[in-house]
Amino acid sequence: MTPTAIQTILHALTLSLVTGTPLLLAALCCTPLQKAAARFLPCAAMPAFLAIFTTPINVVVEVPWFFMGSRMGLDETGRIFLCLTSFIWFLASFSSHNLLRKDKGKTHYLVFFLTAMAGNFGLILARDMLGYYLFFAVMSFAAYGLVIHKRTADAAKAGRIYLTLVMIGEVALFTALIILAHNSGSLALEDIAGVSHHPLTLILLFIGFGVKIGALPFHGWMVPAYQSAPIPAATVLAGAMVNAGILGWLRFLPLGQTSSSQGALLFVVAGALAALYGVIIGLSRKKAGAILGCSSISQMGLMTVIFGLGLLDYNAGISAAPILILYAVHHSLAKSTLFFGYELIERQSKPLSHLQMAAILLPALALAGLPFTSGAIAKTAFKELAVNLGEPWYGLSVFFLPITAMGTTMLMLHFISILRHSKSTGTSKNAEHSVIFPISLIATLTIIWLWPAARHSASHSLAATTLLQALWPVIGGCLLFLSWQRISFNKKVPVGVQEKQTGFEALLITATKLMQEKKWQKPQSGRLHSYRHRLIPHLRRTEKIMGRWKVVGLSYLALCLYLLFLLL
Amino acid sequence: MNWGQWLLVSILLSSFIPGIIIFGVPEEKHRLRTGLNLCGSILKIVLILAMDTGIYFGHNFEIRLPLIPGVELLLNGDPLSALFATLSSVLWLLTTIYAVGYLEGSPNRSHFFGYFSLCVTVTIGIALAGNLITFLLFYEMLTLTTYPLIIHRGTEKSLHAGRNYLIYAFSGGAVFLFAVVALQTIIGPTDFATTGFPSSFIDTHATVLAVIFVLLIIGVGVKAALVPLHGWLPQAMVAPAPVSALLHAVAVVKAGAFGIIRIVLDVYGAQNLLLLGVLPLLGGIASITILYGSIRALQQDDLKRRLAFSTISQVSYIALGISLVDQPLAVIGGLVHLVHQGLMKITLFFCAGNLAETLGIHRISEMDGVARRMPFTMAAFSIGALGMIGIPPTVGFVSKWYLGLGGLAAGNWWVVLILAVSSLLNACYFLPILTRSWFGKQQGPWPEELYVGRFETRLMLLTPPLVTAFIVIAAGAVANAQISPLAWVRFIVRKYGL
Amino acid sequence: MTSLQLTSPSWMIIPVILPLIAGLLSFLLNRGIFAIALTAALANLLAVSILTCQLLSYGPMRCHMGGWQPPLGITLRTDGPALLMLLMTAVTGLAITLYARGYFSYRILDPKRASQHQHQQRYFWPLWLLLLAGLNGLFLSSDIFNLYVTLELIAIAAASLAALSGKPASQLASFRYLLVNLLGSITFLLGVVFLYKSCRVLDLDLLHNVPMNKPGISAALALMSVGLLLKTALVPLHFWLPPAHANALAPVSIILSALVVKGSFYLLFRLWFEVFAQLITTPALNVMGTLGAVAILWGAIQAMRQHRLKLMIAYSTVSQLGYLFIAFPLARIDGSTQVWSIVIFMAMAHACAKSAMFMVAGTVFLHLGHDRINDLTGIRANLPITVLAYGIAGVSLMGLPPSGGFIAKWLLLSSALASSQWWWALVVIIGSLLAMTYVFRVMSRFFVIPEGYSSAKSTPPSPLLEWPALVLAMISLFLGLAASWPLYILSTGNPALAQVFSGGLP
Amino acid sequence: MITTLLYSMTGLLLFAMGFFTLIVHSHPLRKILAVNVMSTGVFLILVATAYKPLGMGQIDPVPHAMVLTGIVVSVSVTALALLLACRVQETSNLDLPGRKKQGRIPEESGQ
Repeated sequence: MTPTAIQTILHALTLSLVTGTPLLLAALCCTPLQKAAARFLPCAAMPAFLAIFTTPINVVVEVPWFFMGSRMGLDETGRIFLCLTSFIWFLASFSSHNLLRKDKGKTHYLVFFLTAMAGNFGLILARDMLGYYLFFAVMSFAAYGLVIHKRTADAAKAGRIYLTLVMIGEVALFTALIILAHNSGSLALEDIAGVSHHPLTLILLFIGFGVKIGALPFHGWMVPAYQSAPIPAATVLAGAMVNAGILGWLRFLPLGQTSSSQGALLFVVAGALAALYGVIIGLSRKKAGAILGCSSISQMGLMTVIFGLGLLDYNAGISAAPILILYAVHHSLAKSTLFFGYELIERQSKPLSHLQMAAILLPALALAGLPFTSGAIAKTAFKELAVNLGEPWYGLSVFFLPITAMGTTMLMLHFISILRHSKSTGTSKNAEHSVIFPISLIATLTIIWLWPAARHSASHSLAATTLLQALWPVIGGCLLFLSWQRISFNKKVPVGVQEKQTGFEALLITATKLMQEKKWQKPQSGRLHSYRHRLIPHLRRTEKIMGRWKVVGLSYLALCLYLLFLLL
Repeated sequence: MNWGQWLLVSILLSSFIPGIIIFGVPEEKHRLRTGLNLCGSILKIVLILAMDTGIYFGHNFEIRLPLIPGVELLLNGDPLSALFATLSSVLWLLTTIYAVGYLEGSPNRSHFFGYFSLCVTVTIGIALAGNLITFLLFYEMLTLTTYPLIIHRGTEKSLHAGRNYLIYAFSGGAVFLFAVVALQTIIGPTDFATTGFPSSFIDTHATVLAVIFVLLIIGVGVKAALVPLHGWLPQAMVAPAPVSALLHAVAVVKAGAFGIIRIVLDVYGAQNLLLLGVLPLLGGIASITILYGSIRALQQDDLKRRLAFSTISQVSYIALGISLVDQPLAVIGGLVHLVHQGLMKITLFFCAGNLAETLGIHRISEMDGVARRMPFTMAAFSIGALGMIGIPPTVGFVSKWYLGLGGLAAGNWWVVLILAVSSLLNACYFLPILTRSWFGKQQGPWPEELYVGRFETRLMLLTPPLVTAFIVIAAGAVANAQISPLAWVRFIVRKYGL
Repeated sequence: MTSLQLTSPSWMIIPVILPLIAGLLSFLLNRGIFAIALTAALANLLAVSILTCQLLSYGPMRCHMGGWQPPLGITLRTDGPALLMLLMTAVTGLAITLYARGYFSYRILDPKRASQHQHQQRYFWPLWLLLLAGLNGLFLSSDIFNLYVTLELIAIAAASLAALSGKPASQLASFRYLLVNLLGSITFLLGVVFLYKSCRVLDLDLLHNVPMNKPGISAALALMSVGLLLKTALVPLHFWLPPAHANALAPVSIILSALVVKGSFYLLFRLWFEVFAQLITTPALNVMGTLGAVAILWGAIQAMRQHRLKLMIAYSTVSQLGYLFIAFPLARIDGSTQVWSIVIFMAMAHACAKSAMFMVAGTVFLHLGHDRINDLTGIRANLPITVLAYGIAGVSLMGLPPSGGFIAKWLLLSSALASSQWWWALVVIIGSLLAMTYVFRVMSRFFVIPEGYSSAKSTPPSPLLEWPALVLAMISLFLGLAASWPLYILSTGNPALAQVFSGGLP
Repeated sequence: MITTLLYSMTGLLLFAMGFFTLIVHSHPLRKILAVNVMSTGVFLILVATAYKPLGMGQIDPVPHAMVLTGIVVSVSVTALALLLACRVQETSNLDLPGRKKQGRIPEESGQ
């Protein structure tokens, strides 16, 4: 065997291990070995780290027999996403470990958690459409088990909405993929580049991945799901899995190689609306998980806008792609840190200390774009993009960005105040998990600064004007929040939006009612039956008449004469 | 006779002879009967695999028996028949094991297994039929052999269902006979192997040939349960679970679908049909059936009835794929769904039978939390159901993928639309079952807990669905490998030169 | 048509003489009657087989009885169709003989009924052998007056047999049966008289060469035809058949339904397509076809509504006879090549299947003491072979492949479609669907085994009751698979048919 | 010639009368007689066929043979018919002879 062959095999092995290890552990969890397997839960993400460091960029391993011909590999984007994702999964698995101590539905949780993890890793490694789709589906459906893990009525409802939307997304994605595969004539992701996109494909892809990131009409699942899932699960949903949607867009509508002005408009409008909408509904929520969900809707809306701007033309695409990735990394880290912080209150027996509060405040304000945080860097990059694009985008961004920043600030402060007022329910004083939050926090605060690709934006964000620009919305948000809180706490704002049926649920119920069985049933067979019964006496009578000698004789005669006539 | 002909005959005899012997086996000799059944089915699989190998390497299997001038019986092993025969034989083995467990202790088992074996013999006969007359022969015999199975319970309801089944099936058979004779009067006797008649007939008899095509499709469409000829299928659910499994996954419904494939690909041939322009009709009916079956399935609370309507919907994928005969990808999708649907549906029916047999659960509303009591059964069920929806990497996705690609290649965007809507509808009627059973809370005691033991149910009932569920995933995951249903279907399509 | 002329006594007289002698013997003797009958049936089969071999090697043969040449002498002759009918009669006859033995030796506990059984058996055997002789004579005879005599012989024997059961209903039915047969025979005789008046010949082969230009001949044909139609029970002249067949003893029903009606039909068919072929007009053929179509539908509909098994089977006979007539209008198209094979196949398949069915009905009747269709449940456990025989016979009646009935229907359909007369094909198809309905109405009852039904309740019946039915049913089923053999025999000596088989036997 | 025609016509008339009685009257005995009249009519025609005026050549023996055979057949059949008619009256508890119902076989009498 040549060294290259051995290398290829080694790479294939590493890449398979990335998805294989969680799957294997999931399988083990169904067996009596569950206890041992659960102990190895944090190890499930290890091969992903291994792959990040050993597998060279742009190596593609072909596994032709698997599924419809599978290709795996790591490219630049993939590596970043794998880094990010595996980090969050790793932390979440630690935190799950604690959660599981006294949980009855341990097996279910472990299986779904690990399967979702495998799906998430797999889709990052996939270099063909169907591989992506496969792992995306695995991840989405496995996450359903996480959403409804608590088995409360709320969880069930959240699960139902989630499943409905996931299904819609799957179908849209499936349709889009068929069209893409048909147009490009190949399943490889690389071949999508040159394909001209039909508007329909754009819409379908928007729906397909938009469901995952909670893009506007498909956001319904996010809030209830974050709220009812166990916190580690919500963390991965918010920190890791949402990125699958962004990555999906990047894979199937590669920025810099795709342009569509109509598509851009769709993405920008939907994203901008989501960014505002998330903030508005978030302020009416009373639960920390829900507020984080609303914040995700809003933040993902911003990313949608970035993506939409990237679709404007090729150059915009080339500059938008790294910004989008940057934003995704920033958001994921910050959001998962918030979740880990939120988790503290569920774990520990005493209320949050001031230090802890301050620590949670940091990632929260990072989301709002507080200077010196990752958020500031991301926003600076965003602004630069808008500058490059020129009018009218620049003008709009000047108007738009501060508003969202203010909104996010308000939302985050709302979150903190909710945290402060909520009671601690946990009993644990375990040091092990108290490590998670600091690690995550440190990562949030430092990684972007250390990241070479972001260095340019990072240095720009330190400029005085930028600092000021970033600061005033945060301060404004704080002030607004304080005044709003005064009003709302006095008036006890009714939490109406929360309990209503979502649109999809209402649709589903109506559809089911429409299809009542009774309307479709035909009373035909009964009628036929009675006809038959009415016919029988007639048959009997006719046969009787035909048996009379006179009738027979006459027909005999007639037949004879007729034959005679015919034969003569 | 050469060895190839002996092989064909012994493939048929390997279930026919055990079947005949089983009729004479006394009721209480349980072991002997089971042994006969299993030996027969394993032998059959071995023989069919031998035939498959032969076919792959280009050997021609053929045996003829002339009856009268222009009418001859012809058994012919070609790649297409190998596909169906292999599917039937493998699933037969599993269903036999399942049926042995299912009917443990119930009366009239010799009778049941006798007909069971005959039924499979006939199904294999349909697979191997080399011309329309032989096909018709086995097609009619299939009705005869499945009828006793449907009315096996002997209740008034089952008799009623059986009667309706007969009326539908024989009417279809009669129309088919009429069409076969009419076709033969025009184009003379033809074998499937000739792949379509000379297109000069189109110039002279276009209208008649189109009408005959419609009649032929009606004839086989009854068994394939195309709307509006589907009425018998949901009623036939009164039969015992292994029978339903067999009817839906292997024998009856598939025989109809297989007939459609034969008619389109072999009797008429792609070129002729394109000239006649009747294919959109088939595609349209198939699409309507797909949607109608799904919508009706939504309304059912009885689990088996829901599955029945789902069958109606799913089988028409085959017809849909075949109706785009000039698109190799669509044909691949249709053909491979023949196998895939069988695997998935048999899993679902096995599981439904397990629920009924173990806990007395027949309705979906009784299924809350059942997965905690029967996790393996429900795991298999879930895999089958997800496959039906088309979630990768199950086999269901593979079929849909090819169908969609083929539809686009033909420029028929509506095919993709139908697939999308149908997937959604499938999800609407399968996912609630899954969520209920896995995550629902058990409401009171089970309707009728019939089995309590070491495993969740009898091992003979549990193994077959697990095996088929495994195949559902495995066959999807290795779809592109050298040996897989998809690979074989590609081989078939290459043979047709599409 | 050239045929070998024989003057010396040949095997041909055996099928006529032997049953006659055996019938007389069995009437006179007190013991060993069954042995005599069985010997006669076996010898009959043997003789017919030898005749078949002779036919295949020498072609059609004629034998002048007593050395008298026609027109004065009486001639017997064999050809393809005749031999096939003889074979059919011989095989069915053997099975009937065996079955009748089983039927009459069935152990009946009721002493009154048991003595009645003995009495019936005493008269059954001579009459049956007489009938057999008459039938063989009918198939072999070449003289038209002789044919009248055989018709009367059959009528007398059949009516007496039908009356054997002793029930009031059967007395009435057989009386009517006799009257109808007499009416038919007399009309036939009147036709013969007209014919003789016009042609002065009675031999069928000689008639063939007579110019058919006189109106008397047409009148003769009309009279003879209508007489035979009455005897064949073509709708609307079928009123006598169901009660007569259904109320007779089971072995008798078999004879009447499977064989007797075939005799008169065979004669009618020969007259139309051989002797008077020049006279036949298309409207006349269409009338026959229409009546056949009506018969198929009407008989089947009536069969569907019956509550008794035997009546249902009898009405099924009415329906199946219609198929024979539907072949008439198809004959014009391609000469009579196809039509002969249709008719012969139909007749043979029906004979075997219908005998099997009546045997089943008889066995069931003995077993249960009734034949109400709705109460037939559970029979399967006790009489598995009988039920199987019923099923197979049903398959043949429905014309499902590969039965003989299927081949006949295939030929019917293909000639109907080839001649663009698709409406006949439609009737055939609908007819088989209706047949399915009535066959399976009974079948579904057979399959049900009620709760608590124990199969040990009764003794298993004698194999003589079960196996002949199964064998006959199997023959009707496999007639389709071996279809080339009857066709080969049929085509021997028939130039038109031989053409089809120019390649010889496969 | 006229003789032959006369006899033939009479024979036909007899035949027709017999037929009429057979289908119109229901009494068994009348029916049997009707059939006998019919056969007599046929025999008459047959005999007439054979008739040749004196000296016009040989008489054809065939019709005579036929008539003789026919009479034999007719006698035996009549005997059988009479026997059956008696049995019908013995076994059935229907009305007395001559009544409207008599001789007509009830439909599906076995049920």
